[in-house]
Amino acid sequence: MNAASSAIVIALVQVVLFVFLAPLLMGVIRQVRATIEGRAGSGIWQPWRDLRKLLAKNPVRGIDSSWMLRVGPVALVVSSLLLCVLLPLVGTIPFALIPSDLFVIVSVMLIGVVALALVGLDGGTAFGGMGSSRHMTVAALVEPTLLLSVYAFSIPAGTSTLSVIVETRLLSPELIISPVSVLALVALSIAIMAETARLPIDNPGTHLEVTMLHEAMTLEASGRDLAWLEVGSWLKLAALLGLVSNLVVPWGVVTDFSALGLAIGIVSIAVKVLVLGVLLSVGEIFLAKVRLFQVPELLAGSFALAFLAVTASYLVA
Amino acid sequence: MTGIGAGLLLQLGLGALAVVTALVAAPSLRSRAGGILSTLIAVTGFVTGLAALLGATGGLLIPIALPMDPLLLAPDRLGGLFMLIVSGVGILVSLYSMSSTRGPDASRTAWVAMPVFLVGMQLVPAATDSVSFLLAWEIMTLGSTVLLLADHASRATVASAGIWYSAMSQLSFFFILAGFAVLAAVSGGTSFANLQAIEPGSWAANVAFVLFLLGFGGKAELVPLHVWVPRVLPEAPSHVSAAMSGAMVKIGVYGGLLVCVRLLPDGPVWWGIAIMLVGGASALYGILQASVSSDLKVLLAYSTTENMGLVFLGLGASMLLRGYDATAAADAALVAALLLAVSHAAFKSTLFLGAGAVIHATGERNLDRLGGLGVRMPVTAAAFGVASLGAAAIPVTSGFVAEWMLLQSLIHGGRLDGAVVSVAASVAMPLAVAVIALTAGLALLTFVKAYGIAFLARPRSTAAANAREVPALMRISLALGALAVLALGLLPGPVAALVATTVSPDPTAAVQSVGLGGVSLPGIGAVLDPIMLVVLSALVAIPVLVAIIVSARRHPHRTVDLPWGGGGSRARPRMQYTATSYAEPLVRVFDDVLKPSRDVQVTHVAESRYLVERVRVEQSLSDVIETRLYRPVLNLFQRYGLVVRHVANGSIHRYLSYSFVALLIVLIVVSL
Amino acid sequence: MFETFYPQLIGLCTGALLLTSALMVWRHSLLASIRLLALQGVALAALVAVIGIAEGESELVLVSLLILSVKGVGLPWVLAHQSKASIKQIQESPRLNPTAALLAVTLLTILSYVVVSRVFGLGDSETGHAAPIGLAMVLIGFLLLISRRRARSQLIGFLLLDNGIATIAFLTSGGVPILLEFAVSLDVLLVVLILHVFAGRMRTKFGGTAVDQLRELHD
Amino acid sequence: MSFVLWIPLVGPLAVAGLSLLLRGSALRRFVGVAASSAVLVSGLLLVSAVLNGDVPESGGGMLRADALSAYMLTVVGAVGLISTWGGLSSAASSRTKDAAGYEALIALFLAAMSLAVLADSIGLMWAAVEATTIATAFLVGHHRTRRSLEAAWKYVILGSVGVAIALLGIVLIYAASVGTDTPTLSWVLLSQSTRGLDPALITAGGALAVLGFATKSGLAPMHSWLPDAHSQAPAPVSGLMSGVLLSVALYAILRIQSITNLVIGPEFLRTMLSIGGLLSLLVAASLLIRQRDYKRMLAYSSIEHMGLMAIGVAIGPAALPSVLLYILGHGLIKATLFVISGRILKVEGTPVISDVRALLVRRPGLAVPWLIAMAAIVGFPPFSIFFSEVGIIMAGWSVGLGGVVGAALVLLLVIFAAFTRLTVQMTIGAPADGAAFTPDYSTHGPRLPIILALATTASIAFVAEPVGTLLLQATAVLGGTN
Repeated sequence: MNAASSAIVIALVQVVLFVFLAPLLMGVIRQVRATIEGRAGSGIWQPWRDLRKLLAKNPVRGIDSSWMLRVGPVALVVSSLLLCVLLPLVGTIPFALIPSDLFVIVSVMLIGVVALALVGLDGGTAFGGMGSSRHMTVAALVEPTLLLSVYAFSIPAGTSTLSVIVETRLLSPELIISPVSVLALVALSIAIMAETARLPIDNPGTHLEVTMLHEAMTLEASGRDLAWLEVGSWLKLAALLGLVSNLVVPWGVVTDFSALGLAIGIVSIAVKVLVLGVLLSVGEIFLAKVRLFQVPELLAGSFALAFLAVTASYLVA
Repeated sequence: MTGIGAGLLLQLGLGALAVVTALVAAPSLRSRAGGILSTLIAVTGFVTGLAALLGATGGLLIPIALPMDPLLLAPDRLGGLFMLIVSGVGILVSLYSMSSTRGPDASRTAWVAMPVFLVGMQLVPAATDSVSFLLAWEIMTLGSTVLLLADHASRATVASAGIWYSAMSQLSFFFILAGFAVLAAVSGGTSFANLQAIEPGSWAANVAFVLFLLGFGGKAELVPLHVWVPRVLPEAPSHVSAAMSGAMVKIGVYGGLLVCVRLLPDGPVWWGIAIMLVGGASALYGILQASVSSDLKVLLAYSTTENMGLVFLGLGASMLLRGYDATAAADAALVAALLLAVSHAAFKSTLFLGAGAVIHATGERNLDRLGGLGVRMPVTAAAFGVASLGAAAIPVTSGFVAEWMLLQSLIHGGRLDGAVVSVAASVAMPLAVAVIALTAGLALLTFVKAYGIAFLARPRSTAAANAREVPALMRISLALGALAVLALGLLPGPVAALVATTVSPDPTAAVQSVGLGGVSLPGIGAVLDPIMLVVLSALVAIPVLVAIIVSARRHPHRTVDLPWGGGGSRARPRMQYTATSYAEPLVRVFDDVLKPSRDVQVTHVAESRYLVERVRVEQSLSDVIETRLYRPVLNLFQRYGLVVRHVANGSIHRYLSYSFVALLIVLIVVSL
Repeated sequence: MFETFYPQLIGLCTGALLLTSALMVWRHSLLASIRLLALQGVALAALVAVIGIAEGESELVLVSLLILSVKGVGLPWVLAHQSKASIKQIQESPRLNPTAALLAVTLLTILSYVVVSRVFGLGDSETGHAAPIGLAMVLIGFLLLISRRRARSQLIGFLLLDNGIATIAFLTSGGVPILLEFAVSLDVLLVVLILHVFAGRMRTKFGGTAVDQLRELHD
Repeated sequence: MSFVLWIPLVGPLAVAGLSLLLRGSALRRFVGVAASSAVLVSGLLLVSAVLNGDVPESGGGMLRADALSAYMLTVVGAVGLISTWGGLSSAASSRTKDAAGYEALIALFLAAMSLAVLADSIGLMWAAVEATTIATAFLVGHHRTRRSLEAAWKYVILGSVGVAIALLGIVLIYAASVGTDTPTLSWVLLSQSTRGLDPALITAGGALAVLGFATKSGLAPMHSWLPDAHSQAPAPVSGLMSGVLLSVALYAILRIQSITNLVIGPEFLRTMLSIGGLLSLLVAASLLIRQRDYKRMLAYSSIEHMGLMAIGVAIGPAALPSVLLYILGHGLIKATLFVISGRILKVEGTPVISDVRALLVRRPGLAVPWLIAMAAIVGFPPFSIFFSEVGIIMAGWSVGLGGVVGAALVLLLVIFAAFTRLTVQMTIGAPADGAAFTPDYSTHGPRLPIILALATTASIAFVAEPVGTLLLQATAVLGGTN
C-alpha cells in the first residue's frame, strides 16, 4: 500500500473514530464528574441521545439572523472534522501536499473559532455578543502560547509537521521527559483548555451570564444548528486531547501501515483520549473558574513557559 | 523605443489626457470619463508591470536641465512586481470610483489629482535613479494630498488630516532625500547602479540605512511614524483610502526592499534586527489599536500599520538570517514578506472599498451605529467577508499563505543543519513568532468584530436599517477584489514562484509550485496546497450536508419575530453588543498600553443618594504615541513660535544691532 | 618741503576726522552734529587734496573739490534746511548714555587698529598707518545709527559711516576710479534726499521724527 | 549684438520718461509691462548670442553679457513681466497723484537691476544695487500710510547701511588690486587667476562685500528690512523685490565669490554663507510657526529660499546649476504669489491669515492658483524648485557639508509644516458662520501671467536643451568646472 492511499485510509479511520469517540468522551467526562460529586449522572451515552434529539427538532431562528446562523455551525463542524483528518491521532502518515503542519492546523482550528464567534454575534442579543467578545479575546491571547509551545516541540524534530514530531518522540523517548518538553506540554495544555472552553478559563456547565463564554454564543441556536455547534466543540476537544496524548505517550500510533497496526492504533488512541478525558474531569473537580480579567495573567504565564521552552531548546540543546 | 518604454509613455500620455478631461468635462460626465481613463492608466501599468516582472527590459528617459545622472524609468523585475500591485489596486479603485464618487469627491480637483496620483505611484517602482525616484515619489504625495482634501468643505477634520499628512509625508521625503544624498556623496552619482557600489558596512551605508528606514517606514505606516494613518485614511474618500492603503503604502515597502535588497544588500546583522524591531512593534501596536477601534475606517487604517509591520518583520528576519547564511529561510522570509504585500494590496483595498460601500449606503462609518447589513447588501457583505478572512489570515485566503510562509521561515531560521545559528537569531525568531501569533489572534478578533458588528445581527440605527446595495460598478470591483483574495490564496504556488524571481538569484531553490497550485519551500521542507485543503473540507462536509438536507426535509425551520435573548422579550437593537463593548475586555487587558481615559458620571435619584437614576460612562481612546510623543514636541514648537516673535519686534535699532554685531563678528574673524 | 609735512598733514586730517566722529557721539544737539559733519567733510576733502598733491594726481584734487561741495557744504545744508530756531531745540536723548558711548568709541577704535593691522599689516606708508581711522569712523557711524532715536540723527550716523568708507578708500588705494566716485556720491546724495523726504513725511504722520515710534510692523 | 546690451538700460528709462509725459493716459498702465518686456527680449537675445559662443561687450567693456549675466537678465525680465502684468489691476486701482511716478520708478528699478547684472565693474554693480534701493524706496512707501512709511524708512536705512558695508568690501578688493600692476574693479580681470592679489585684503574685502550684499539678498541676520518692506509694498513691487532683487544681490555674491575662490580658496566664504543660509532658514522657520500675516509669510518664505540658495552657493560648482535654476523658479513663483496675495488683499481687505478663511470654497478663482503656486514654492514637482532643492541637498553631502544640509532639512521641515498649516488655515474648510455665499470664480486680474509663470516653472526643468547648456555655461563663468 503506498503512502497516499494509506494516508487516506488513516484519515478516514480517524474521522469515523472521532465522530464516534467525541460524544462518548463528553459522556465520560460528565459522568466521572457526576460520580465524584456524588450525583448519579446521566450515563456516558447521554451526549449521543442529546444529539439525536436536537437533530430531530425544528430549529428556531430570529427574524434578523442571517445565513451565518446556518453556515456557522457547519463551518465549525467541518473545521473540527478537518482537525481529525490532519492531526496525527491514529497514525503519523500525512498527506504529501497537505501535511499535518502546525500552522495549518491552528488556522483550521481558527476557522471554527471565527464561525462560533460570528454565530454568537448573529443573534443580535447582548448575550451572544458578550460571549463572542470574550471568546475572541481569549482566542487572541491564547494564540502565542499555542504556536510557541508547538514550536518548542518542533525544534528537536526540525520541522513543524506534527506527525514527524510525534514520530521523533516515538524514536527517542528521552525527549518526552526533557525539561523543555515538560514546559512546553504544560503551556500547550493551558492553551488547549482555553481553546476548548474548559476550566479554569470557562465553566462548561454553567449558564450564568457573568461567567459563561462558550455557552453564551450558542444561546440563540437550536435544533440542528445547536447540534452542529455541540458536535464541533466536542470533536475539537477530542482531537486536541488526542494530540496531547500522542505527544506524551506516542506509543501505539501507526507509522508503517498494516491492518494490525491500524487496529492497535485505533484502540490505543481511544484509550488514551478517554483516559485523558477522565484525568481532565478529575482535574476540573479541583479547579474553580478564574475571573475573566485574570485569564490574561494565566495565559501570560503559559506564554512565558512556552517561550522559555523554545529558547531553552535552542540554547541548551 | 521598447515595449516598457512605450507603456510608460502611454501612461504619462493617458495621465495628461485624464487631467485635461477632468478640467473640461461636464460635471455629469466627469466621473465616468475620469474613471475610464484612470482604469486605462491602471491597465497600462498592469501590462507594463507584468512585462517587467516577466523579465522584459527597456525604459523611458526623462530630459532634465540640471547636470545629473540621466533620469531613467526602467523597472526591473521587483519594480515590475510593485507596478503590478499598484496598478491592480488602481484598476479596482478606478472602476469603483466611476460610480462611487459624488459631490466633492467628484470635483474637478479630485479628478485631476486621481490620474496624477495613479501615475506617480506607478513611476516610483520604475525609477532607476534617485532623482526620478524622488520625482515620482513627490508626484504621488502631491496627488494623494489633493485627493485627501477633496471633501474639505464638509468636515473640519479633513484640514487637520491634510496638515498631518503633508508634514509626515515631507518628513519621509526628507529622510529619503538625505539617504540618497549620503549614498550619492560617497558613490559620486545618483543612479542606482552607482549607489550599488557602496560598501555595505561603511559608515555612509549605515547612516543611509537609518535614514531610509525612517523615510520608507513613515510611508509604510510603521510605528512611530504612523500618526498620520488614523487621521488620513478615514478622512479621505474611500476609494482614495483604498488606493493609499492598498497601493501607496506598498511603495514604502518597495523602498524598503530597494534599500535592503537592491542598493545595500548584505548589510550588517543589526540592520535586520532594527527592521524586525520596528516591524514587530508596528504589527502589535497597529493591531491593538485596530482591535479597540469602533470606527470602521480607523480600524482598517490601523490594521494597515499591522500588516506593514509584518511585512517589515519578514524583511528584517530575512536580512538577519542572510547575515548568518541561513539562505533558504532567508529567501522564504523575503518571499513571504512580498506575498504579504501582494495579498495585503488585494484584501485591504477590498476592505476599504467595502467600507466605502457601507458609507455610500448608510453615511455611517461608526460601527456602533451599523448592523444587519449582511442581508441588505449581500455582495458587499460577501466581498468584505472574504477580505476580512484574508486580513485575519484564515485559510484559504492570500493572507493565510503569506503568514504561513513567514512562520515557516522563522521557525526554520533558528537552526542551520541542526546547529544553532546564533544567539541573536534564536532569541529573535521565537519573539517574532510570538509577535506574529499575538498579532494574528488580535487580527482575528478585529475582523470578527468589524464584520460581525457591521454586517450581522440587527441594525443599530435607522440609516443602517434603510441601507440598500450599492451600484453595479462598485459591486463589480468589490467582487473582483474578493476574487483576487481567494485566487491568491488558492494558487499561491505560481504566485510565489513568480514573486521569488524578483528577489532571489536562484528562485527555484527558494520556492516551487507543487500540486494544484500549492507552494513548496524546498530549502525548508515545508509544503502547503490550499486546494487540497479545500478538497478535504469538501469531502468531510459532504456527510454533514447530507445530514442537514435530510434533517431539513423532515424538520423545516421556524422563524420567530425576536431572538430569544436569554428569555427577555423586549430585546431591542440598542441592547446588542456594540463594537465598543466588543473590545471592552481587550481595553482592560491592555490598559497600560492603550491608556484609555474614562469618565463615569452617576446621577442619583433626588430622594435618595443610594439610588441611582442614571450612569453615564464615557471612554475615549487616543493614539498613545501621538499624545505622548508628538503632542509635547508640537506644543514646544508652538510656545517657541510665540517667544521668538520678539526677534522681529519692529525696533529698527534692534535690527541695526543685528547687522552691527554681524559686521563686528566678520571683522574679528577676518583679523584672526 | 611738502614731503616733510606730508605725514603731519595726513595725521592732522585723519585726526580731525576721528575727533569729529567722537564729538558726534558725545554731543546730543542736532545742530552741533550737523556742524561737526560739515567740518568732517572739509577734513575729508583736505585729506584727499593732500594725497592728491603728494601723489601728483590732479584727478584727486578734482575729487577733493567734489567732496568739499557734497559732504562739506551740500549735505549739511540739506540737513539743516529748516528754520534754525527749531533745529536748535532738537536734543537727542540717546539710547546709550554718553559715558558708555564714548567707551564704546574707544573700544571700536582699538578694534579697528587690530583689524587693519592684521589685514593691511600697517604697512610702511603714512596713509596705511592712518587707515584704521577710516574703519573706526565706519564703526562709530554704525554706533550712532544704533543709539540715536531721531530720524535726522540716524541720517548723520549713516553719513559718518559713508565718510569712513571714503576715508579708507583714499588712504588705502588713493580712491576708487573717478567715475565710480561720482556714482557713489550721487547714490549717497539721493539716499540722503530720500531719507530727508521720509523724515518730513514722518513728522506729518507721526508728529515727530522719533524712529522709536516705528513699531507697528512686527511679528 | 552689443547694442542689445543697452536695450535693458535705455528701454526702461525711455518708457519711464514717456510715462511722465503721458500723464493721465490709459497707456501709462503698461509702462511697467513694456519695460520688463524690453528687458526680457534683450535677455533672450543675449542668451541666444551667448549660446552661440559670443560674449557681447559694450561701453568700453563696462557692459558685458556672458552666460550668467544673460541668464540673470532674462530672469529679471521674466519676473518683471509676471509682476507688472499680473499687477496691472492693482496699479490701475491706485490712481493717486504719484501713479505716474510709480510707473516710472518701476521702470527705473528694472533698469537698475539690469545694469547690476550687466556691469563688468564690481563698483558699477554696487552703484546699480544701491540704485535699486533708491528706485524702490518710494515704491515701498507708495501707499503713504504710517505702516508703509515705517517700512520704507527701515528699508532704506537697513538697506543702505548694508550696501555701504559692501562698498567697504569693494574698496578693500580694489585696494588689493592696487597692489598689483593694474588697479581694476573689472571682475573679468580680477578673476584671472594669475594676478597675485593680496589674500588678506581679498579675505576682508570678500567677507565684507558678501555681508553687505547679503543685506539686499535677505540673508539673516541682515534680513530685518525684508518682511516689513515686502508686506507693505504694492504687490507687483513685492513680487519684483522678492523675485529678482534678492537674486540680483545673490548674483553679486556669486561674482565676489568667484574672485575670492581664486585667491583664498572656497572654505572661508563657504563657512560664512553656510552660517548665513542656516540662520536665514532658522529665522524663517521660527517666525513662520505663529505667523499672522500672509504677505509677511511670503516674505519669510523668501528669506528661507534665499537661505537655501546661499547654502547652494556655499557648496559651490556642484550646486550652482541648481541655484541658478532656483533663482528663476523662485522668482517666477514668488512673483505669482505676491500678485495673487495683492488680489486677495484687495478683495478680502485684510492681510491677517485668520481673517481669511475657506478661500477655496468662497473664491476658487484666487485660491486655486494660490494653492498651485504654494505647492510649487514648497518644492513639489514638476515645478523646478523641486529639482533645485534636490540638486542642492545632493551636492551638499558630496562636498562635505552634510551637517549643514542635514540641519537645513530639519529647518525646511519645520518651515514646510508651518507653511502648510497657514495655507490650510487660509484656504481649506467651510466658512465658519455657514452663511450663504456664491463662489467667486473671478481671478480679479489678468490670469495669463499666472498661467505662464506656473507653466514655465513646471516645464523648465525638463528642457535639457538649451536651458541645461545655459546653466552649465553660467556655472563655468563662475570658475566651476562642473
